Formats: sequence, structure tokens, C-alpha cells
Amino acid sequence: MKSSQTILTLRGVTRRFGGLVAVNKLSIEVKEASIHGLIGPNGAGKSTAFDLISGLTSADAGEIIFRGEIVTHRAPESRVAAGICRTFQTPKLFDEMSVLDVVATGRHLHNALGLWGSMFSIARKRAEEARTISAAREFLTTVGLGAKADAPVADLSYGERRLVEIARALATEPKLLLLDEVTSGLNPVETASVGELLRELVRLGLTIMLVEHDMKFVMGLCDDITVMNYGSVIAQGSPGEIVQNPDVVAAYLGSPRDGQRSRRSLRADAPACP
Amino acid sequence: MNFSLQLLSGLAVGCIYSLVAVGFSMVYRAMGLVNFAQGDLMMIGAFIGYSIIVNLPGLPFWLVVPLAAAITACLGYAVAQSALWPAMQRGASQTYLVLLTLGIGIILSNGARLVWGANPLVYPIPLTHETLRIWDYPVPAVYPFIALTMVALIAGLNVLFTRTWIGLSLRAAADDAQTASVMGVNHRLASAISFALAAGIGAAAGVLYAPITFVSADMGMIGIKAFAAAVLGSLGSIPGSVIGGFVIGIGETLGGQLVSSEYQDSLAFLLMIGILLIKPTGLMGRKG
Amino acid sequence: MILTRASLAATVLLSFASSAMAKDFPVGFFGPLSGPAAAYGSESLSGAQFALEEINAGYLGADKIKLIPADDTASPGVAAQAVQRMIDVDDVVAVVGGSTSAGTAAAIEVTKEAKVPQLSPLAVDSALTQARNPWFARIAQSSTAWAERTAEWLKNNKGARSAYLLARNDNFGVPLAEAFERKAKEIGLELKGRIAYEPSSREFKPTLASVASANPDYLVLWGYYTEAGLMAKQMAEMQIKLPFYVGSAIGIDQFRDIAGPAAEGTYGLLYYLAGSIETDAGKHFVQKWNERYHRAPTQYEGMGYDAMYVLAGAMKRAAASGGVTKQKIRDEIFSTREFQGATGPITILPNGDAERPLPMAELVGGKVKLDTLLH
Amino acid sequence: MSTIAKEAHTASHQSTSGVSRHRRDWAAFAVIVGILWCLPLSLGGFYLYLGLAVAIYAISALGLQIMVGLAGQLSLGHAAFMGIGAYTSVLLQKNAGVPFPAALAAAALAAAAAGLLMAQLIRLSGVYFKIATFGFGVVVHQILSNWTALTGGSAGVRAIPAIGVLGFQIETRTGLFVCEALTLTLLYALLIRLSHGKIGRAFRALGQNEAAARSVGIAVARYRMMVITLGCAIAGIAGAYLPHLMRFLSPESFTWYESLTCLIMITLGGLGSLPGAIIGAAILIVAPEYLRDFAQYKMFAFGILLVASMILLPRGIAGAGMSLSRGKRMHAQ
Repeated sequence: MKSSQTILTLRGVTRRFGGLVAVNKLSIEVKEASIHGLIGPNGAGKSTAFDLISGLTSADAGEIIFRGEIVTHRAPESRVAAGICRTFQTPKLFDEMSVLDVVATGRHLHNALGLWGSMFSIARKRAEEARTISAAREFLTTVGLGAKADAPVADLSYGERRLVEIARALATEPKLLLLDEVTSGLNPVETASVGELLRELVRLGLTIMLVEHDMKFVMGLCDDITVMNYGSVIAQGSPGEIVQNPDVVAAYLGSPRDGQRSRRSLRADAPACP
Repeated sequence: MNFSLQLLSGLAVGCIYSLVAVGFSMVYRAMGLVNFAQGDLMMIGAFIGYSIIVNLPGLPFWLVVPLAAAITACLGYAVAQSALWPAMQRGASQTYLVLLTLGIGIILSNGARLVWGANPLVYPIPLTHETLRIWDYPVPAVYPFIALTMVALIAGLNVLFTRTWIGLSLRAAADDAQTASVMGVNHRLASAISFALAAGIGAAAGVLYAPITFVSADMGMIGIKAFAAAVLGSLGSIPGSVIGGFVIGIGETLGGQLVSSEYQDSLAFLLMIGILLIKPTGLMGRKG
Repeated sequence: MILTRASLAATVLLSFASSAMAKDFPVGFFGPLSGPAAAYGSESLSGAQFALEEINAGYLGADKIKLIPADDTASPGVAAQAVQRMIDVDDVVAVVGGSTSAGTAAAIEVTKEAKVPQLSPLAVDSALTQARNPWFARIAQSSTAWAERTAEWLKNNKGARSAYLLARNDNFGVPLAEAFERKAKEIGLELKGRIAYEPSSREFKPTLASVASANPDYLVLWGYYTEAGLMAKQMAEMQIKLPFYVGSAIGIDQFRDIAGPAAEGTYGLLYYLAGSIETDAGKHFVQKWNERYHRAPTQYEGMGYDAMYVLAGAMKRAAASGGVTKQKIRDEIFSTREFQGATGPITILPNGDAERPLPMAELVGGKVKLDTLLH
Repeated sequence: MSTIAKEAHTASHQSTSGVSRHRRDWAAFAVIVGILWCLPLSLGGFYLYLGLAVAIYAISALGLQIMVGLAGQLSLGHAAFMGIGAYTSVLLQKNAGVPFPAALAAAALAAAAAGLLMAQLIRLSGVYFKIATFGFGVVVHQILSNWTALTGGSAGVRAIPAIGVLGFQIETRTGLFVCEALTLTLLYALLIRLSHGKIGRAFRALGQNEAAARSVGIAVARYRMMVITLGCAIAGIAGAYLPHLMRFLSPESFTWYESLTCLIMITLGGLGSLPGAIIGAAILIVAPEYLRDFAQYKMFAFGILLVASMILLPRGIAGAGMSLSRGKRMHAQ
């Protein structure tokens, strides 16, 4: 890609839960306006990595630098303000709102009126609300759900919920978008259109990180890939390099002998049995 | 002499709190539900025990306890299946579920008042007023029953949870409902059984508490203190609930004398808030 | 057609005329009829209704009283609202109630504002008659009188030198304890200690241990019967042997159930004890009640009965001296002198308090036995 | 035929959100405020008294609604904050001669401060917060009953002074009602405005999914504090009016049962709905008056009503009314 400036740097980031090291000395560099894939078997620490970047959990060691600023221990809301926004493995919407309202919550930090302002300044409130709603409509249209703006969230299909979640994240106007398993539960047509959408967003300058199990999707879309296993990085590079990396083939895709089983878990994300 | 007597009665009341708290914890683990009707199920159990004693005179007390527990467990099963499960399946919020159990509690306590009357009832059996002498200490005759039931129930629960398929599937369902359903466990059944068991244990506590005091429709308020016990011992942890019950039972008995009896009611909650401020997940909490 | 209309008009007129001659006076009654304190309200209500049957059979001539009962659940807010409704909607000429001090305290503010006479059968808090409501009177002893009689009886009749005081921490127990303490100081009865406990308490062993270590001659409790029962029981469990004064609890069956054998030998000053009043009115009431219910009336039933009669007496005198108005009823209630009630001769004092004999009783062989009738 | 169906479809959708939701909220406001001002004043007498009681509990329920229904912060000690407001206002008026408007403001501030203290002291989430609010309610009730020197203890406070506003003494029931109805109308309007904008959306987001709310930059801890403080302040305002209605003040008006009653009000009316809170308050105050003969079944019936409404009408009476009117409109099209 034309720009190769680094937007996000993770340096030796570690997170422990009790005795378990969920993420171990994770170091990643994400280039601006690129798509960076984060893959690995179940329990590799990918979602924890997203939690660390978005601030839902705090690192025990290491540094997270976003656009030149250290954000390692900042609160999640201040990272959203800085330009990091995420989605969840299973879409987390606000189930008793309309679709439009859900997306409008994404405008939270772009609105200025506080407690008193919302109650007492009539004209400013009206203008702000009108801006919020039209912006929310725009982002809904971006993900192709403009027609569903007024539907209650409860009426949406699973795929639509994913798209609404993306629209809500986009509404925060992030610089870096973290998508956690964005294709799981989508049919091939929906997956393809999400791929299209992501490409378009990157073309407009957005940086995207993906945690993904759909290998075809990842390989076809990503500029760079980081492979994790047991909380540590085992490989980094372009899709072409990753596919040929013997460590990845051994650890992730499994050795040829038991390849059948691992391959299945790789795609379907079967639950971790003890 | 007086001190050990008070300690003993603190332990006895602590046992009652523990049993109700164990019920709170079981339901919380199995269903992720804070059951505010737990105390009222205890009260219903005590009333059912009264009706058993009146209608089957001569039935030994050690049979009244399991019988009342079984009947209340059936009631609990019905409540879980008819009212709670549909709401949980709809993915209702915690707020909604808590309000639902509060509503069930109101129905139980006021229903009991309509059925058994507003006046307090006393078990018409000698046990209520008998005192034993153990090593020269006067001990109310019901205390050995409380101690035995406590030990039996805790041992029974331990066996049930670790040795039988029911317990294993309950634990699986409690720890991870999704995995459990993949493994073929019927989460609905597991939830309802947990709720019924908790109701039964609560009822046993009610029947055992009745001879110490009396049975009345507002007895369920004890359940709220038991809830404080469960919380300070870490909600969801069975050993934590037992310890929490003892902390509150003994704390109230001794604290009432040390602090001031005017504030005895607040003591359970102040203890709970204090412990949570020091250790936010309770005494037996895993994460620090 | 015209004829029928005329006859209809005549009927209407007639019915008006007859109602002008024989009136139905609406009278409100409130008290806890549900909830934990229901016994006080429902028993005094059934006493009042029993009296009402007799009153409506000719005590007021052709006039009748229509009783409008309401449940205040012992809550001040509900009591105020219930009484307000009786006054606004039912246009009552008087209110009988309440049965708990908290409910009554809220209600007297309403009757004061609306200028409606109120007569309470059971509320004892002395603050009620000090609230400067000229419309409020009661036939129940004030907490001051109740506590003072008890202190004097302990000192003079029982030769007690010291006492330990336990009080339910609400506006029933606290005023009684305070009045008792004042009187005890005055007459030289030593107070070894005073503890207030929470109304919801069920575990009194720590408190009782403190009492035992102070070793008073008497333990005096101002509380409800449930607490009295538990204390007696727990004292027995702890093998503390102290003469125990439990107030009106001694007359309540549930106290004896809860305390069990430990109730034996407790003392109490009752509102009323069936059989303790040797007057005609006293005998008549117990006899009639026995005929109907095959048991003796309880103290609250007796009080409800007398409250109704004191009010009816005032209404009767008011009717005789011009007309039954609220003002007149109020004046006549306050001029009640030596009214021959079932619970003894009743005199209403200028401040609204009552003078009435009070039976001090002891529980002997499971039966409440009169010790002394205190005047 | 198909175009009609399509129009009906869009109409039903439009009524669920955006500008038309605002319009709908204000329509409900107009209806409820209209009834509030007309009914008790025109009927007078005891209905006016009932109107006073309804208005007080409606204010209190509105405060609880934004906490519980909107922002999902379940409080089991709401009556305690009414109590703090009531005692603050009465003691200031009685002992310091503070005029009512200032005492009202002080009541709101005191209750808000107590709410903030509760939220700060008990910086707990979820389950722990709920039981802690219950404990807080018990502790406040015990302080009100036992701090005799300040509160008069369990005997209560009597001789409540009349409300004085700008030198006028409001002694009639009508005057008191006008004050209360003004307060309720104003609060209701302000809360509708609040619920429509950024803050209201943040409250709802917080109540519906905390992690998701955090992910869009809502400072969850701050908004939780804000909504608890606000809800408690409103309870304090309601509490400040209560003694003027009853002319008597006692800790027994602020027990766990009162907190429970407020919770039933908002659930029955519809969790999360502002008009629902007012409707719920009206039903729970007025209905028992017409079912006096069944007084002993009152709490039992409330329990049945609560559970039945939760199972049959999960969005309460207000929600059911809304979907009914929406259905009618669809038919009309």
C-alpha cells in the first residue's frame, strides 16, 4: 500500500489471568490504511489482544502506542476518543433500541451537550440531535442497511446485527477498527459483501484489524497477518509468507497426521472441551 | 458460660443463614439469577412443616424436615419452569429477573398470610421448648438437628455435585451453558433442578429455624440477610456461602452486644459492605 | 300518568322524611387489618362491631351508626390517606382508631385539620395527646400512665428495688420506657440498665446476657408479644431466672405459644382482662361474648367494644342536647365521666387521655390471673 | 393493495424511532399532563388528595425509572432517598425557617449527595450493587429512627409548616396540588428532553449492554454515577412534598415496602417508559381505594399484578398501549 506509516504498535504486551498467561509478550505493528489479520487456534489469546487494545482489560506488562501516544492504561472511552473502536465476537447491540438509535450511540463522543444542556438549551439540542440522526443514517447506508433504520434491533437477522455493529463502530469515526470474527454466522454472500465493504473503508483511509477463522477470507483480504498460539506470536508476515511458514502449518493447521480434526476446529470454532 | 452459649446460638443461627445462602449460590451458579424469593421459599417451607406436624401428629421431626423440603422443592420446580425459564429464554435483563423474583416473593409471603393467617405460629411439638444438657451446657433440643442436617446436606451436596451424573451436568451447565448444551445437557432441566434443590434446602432451613423462634409470613426477611451472607462469602461459591452464613450469624450475636442493639439490623449489611470494600469478590472470590 | 308521578314524588318525600327522623351516621374505623400488626386492628374492629349490633338495636333510639372500616397496614401514609377518604368521601361524623401508635400519629393530623372527632381504642403513645389536637381522645391508657402504674406496682406491691428496662425501638416502646425511667427515678426504683432493640430482632441472647450480669430484681419489657415470647424462651434456654414483666403480651395466646413453659410466672399490665370488671357492664359484655363465640373476649376486643360505646354515648348525649354535629360529638366525648364500660368506668380527661382501671396480671398454670386492679 | 401494505409497513416502522418517537413521547406527555391538571382539580375533595399522593409517587417513580428502567441500575432502597429528602426539607423549614423552594432544592441536593455517597462507597457492579442498595436503605431507615436528637426518632415529626413560596403561605390542598403538579410537569418534560439526546441514549446503552456502551466511548462509570445521583435527587424532591401531604413525618414512611412499591409502579407501568412510571404510580395509589373491601389481599394482588404484567406485558402498560395504538394505526391505513 502507498502509506506504510505505523498507526498501532504493541510492544511486549502481556496479560495474565491467575496462573494462565493469556497474552505473552505480544508485539505487533499495524500499518495505517491496511488490513491486519490476527489468527490462531482457539484460546490463542486473540480476543484478549483485542480487549487489551480497546481497553476492556489492562496489560500487566508492555506498551501499546496508538498514533504516537501511549494508551496502555487509558480507559476504553478515551481510546475511542483517540480513534480505536471495536466489535465483539457475538454482536453486542442495545436490544431495546431501534437500529437508528443503536448507530446514534456511536456518535456519543461527537456530541457536546451535557446533562444541563440536554435539558435546557432547546435550539442547540435540536440542531445536535438532527446532526446525530442524519449522521447515523449515513453510516447505516454505508453498511447497506439504510432501509432498516427504524426497525427494532430485535427484528434483525444475525448478519444484519453484525452490520449494525459495524455501522455503530464506524459512527464513532475511528482511525482503527477492530473486528472480532466479523464473518462468523454469515452466509457466503454476506461474507463477500462484508469483504467488499472493508476494502472500500480501507481505501478511504481506515485501518482495520481482524480476528478471523475464515482462512479464505483472511488470506484474500489482509495485507499483513499475525499468527498467535498459546498467547505468543508464532509468525508474522504477508498472507503468502504465512501460508508457507512451517511453524504455522505445524501449530495451527496441524501436522498432516491429525490435520482432519484441527482443520475442522479452525473453521467451525467448536467449543473448547476440557 | 454465657459467652459459649451465645457463640453456640450464633452458630445455630449461622447454620440457618448458611443453608439459605447455599440456596442463593446454587441458583446463581446454575441460572446466573439473583433469587430474591429464596427467603420466602424458606418461609413457605416452615409453614408447610407446620401443616405436616398438625396433620400428621406423631411423625418424627427428622422426617418432617425432608418431607417439607421435598414439597417446597416441587413448588420451586414449578416456579422455575413456569415463571423464570420463559423469561430467561427470552434473554431478559438482570433487572427484569430480579424484579420477577421479588414479585414471586411478594406472592409467596402474602399468599402464606392468606393461607396460614397473620398471627405467628409455633410448632406444637415438645422439641420447640425442650432443652438438652450437653456437658452441663443447656442446649435447645433442636440444635443437634440443625447441626446434623447441616452436615448431611453439605455432604450430600458434595456427593451430588461430584459423584453423580446429575451433579456433573448441573456443574457443567452452571459453568458454561453453551458447552453443556453441546454436550447434550438440557439446560432448562438443570436450571429447574437447581432451583428446586435450592428451594428444598431453604425449606429445610425454615423448618429447623421454626422451633428456635416461630413461623410468620414476614420470616422471608431472614433471606435478605442470608443473601448478604452469600455475597460476602462470594456469590456462587458453596463453601463461601457456608462461611458467610457463620460470619453473619456470629457477627450479629456478638456484634449486637459490642456495638448497639439499635443497629443490629444494619450489622449484616455493614459487615457485607465492609468485607466487599476490602475484597470486592467476597471472602472466597477467585479473582483478587 | 300524573298520578303515578305524584305518588312517586310522595314516596321520595316520605323516604326523605323518614331518613330525617332516623339517621344513619357514618363513623370511620381504621387500624391494621392486614400485615404483622393485624391482630390489634382486627380484634378491636370485631369488638367495635359487636358493640355496634347492640347500639343499632335501639341505644340511639331510631338512629343508627354505619361503621366504615379501613385497613392502615400500620403505616402512617396509608392511615392518613384512609382517614382522609372517610372524611372527604364518606363524610363521617367521627373516627374510631387507630390501633397502633404510628398509624394514629399520622391520622390525628388529618382529623385535626378536618375538625372531626377521633377516639382511639388502643394507641398509647403519650405524645398523641400532647400534639394539641382538641379533636383527639382515647380510651387506652397513655404510655405515661401505663408505665407509671407499673413502676409504682413493682415498688409498692412487689417490693422491687431494681429493674432492667428493655424497649422496642419505635414509638410504642420508647415513650413507655422513658416514662418508666422518669417514674422509677422519682420513686427510688433503681434502673440497672436500659436497652432499645430493633423491632425485627429475633435473637436476644446478647441482650439478655447483659441483663443477667446486671442482676436486677425485675426485667421490664415494653415491646410486642412476639419479642416478649422469644425473650422468655431464650431466657429459659440460657437458664436465666428473673421475674419478667411483659406488658400486655401476657394476655395474648401467641405469647404463651412462643414462650412455652417459660411464660409461666410472667407479669403484665393489660388494657383489659375479661372477668376483672365486676360491674354490670363488665359482666354483661363477657357473658354476651361468651354466648356468641364460646370464649372470653381478648383485651383488644374489649377496648374496641368500649370505644364504640363511648362514642355512641357521646352521640346520644349530643342528640339529646340539640343535634349530632361533629363539634357536639367532640364536646360530649370530652365530657365523658365515669362511663360504665365493659373495661371499667371510663373518664376522659381534658387533654383527651382516659382514666380507667388497669388489671395487673400474672400467668399462673397457663392462665392469666388477676393480681391487682390498678386504679 | 401492495402499495397500501408497503405504506402500512413504513408507517409502523416510522413510529418506532427517530423524530416520530419524539413526537409520540410529547403526545403521551400532553395526555398525561392534561389528565394530571384537569382530573383532580375538577373533581376536588378526596380526589384532589389522591391526586396529591399520585403526584408525589409519580415524581419518585420517575426518578427510579431513569435509574432502573433506563440505565439498568436496580435500586432496592429508593424510599430511603425520599426519606432523606423529606427530613432535610422539613427540618430546614421547621428549625431554620428556610423557605420551601430552598428547602426543596436542599432536599434534592441531600438525596443526591447520599446517592453519590452510596454509589462511591459501594463501587460495586451488578449483583453486589443491588444488595448494597438494599442494605443502604436499611441503614438509612435505622438512622432516621435512632438519631432522635435530629429527626425526632421513631415518634416522628409533627406540626409540619405550610409551604411558603415568595412570601405566600400555601395552606389549601389546591395550592399544594398546583405546586406538586408544576414540579411533576417540569420534571417530566426535562426527563423527556434528557431521554431524547446524547445523555438519554448513553443511559439506555448503559442499561442494555455495558460492554457495548463502553466500546462506543461512553464513560460507563461516570454515567452510572450521574444516573444514580439524578434518580436519588428526584426521589429527594418527591420526599420533600410527602410531609406536606401527610402533615406528619415518620421513618415508617420510608421502609423496604415503600421501595418495593416504587419498583412495582415502574414495572407495572413499563420498565424504561417515563409515562409508564406515572401510570404505574397512579394505579398503585388509586386502585386500593376502590378495592377497600379486599384490603387484606392488597399486597398479594400487587405481587400477582407484578409477575403477571412481567410475563404477559414485558413492556408494561405503557408498552402495551403503544403497540396497541400502533396496531390500530396500521389497520387504519
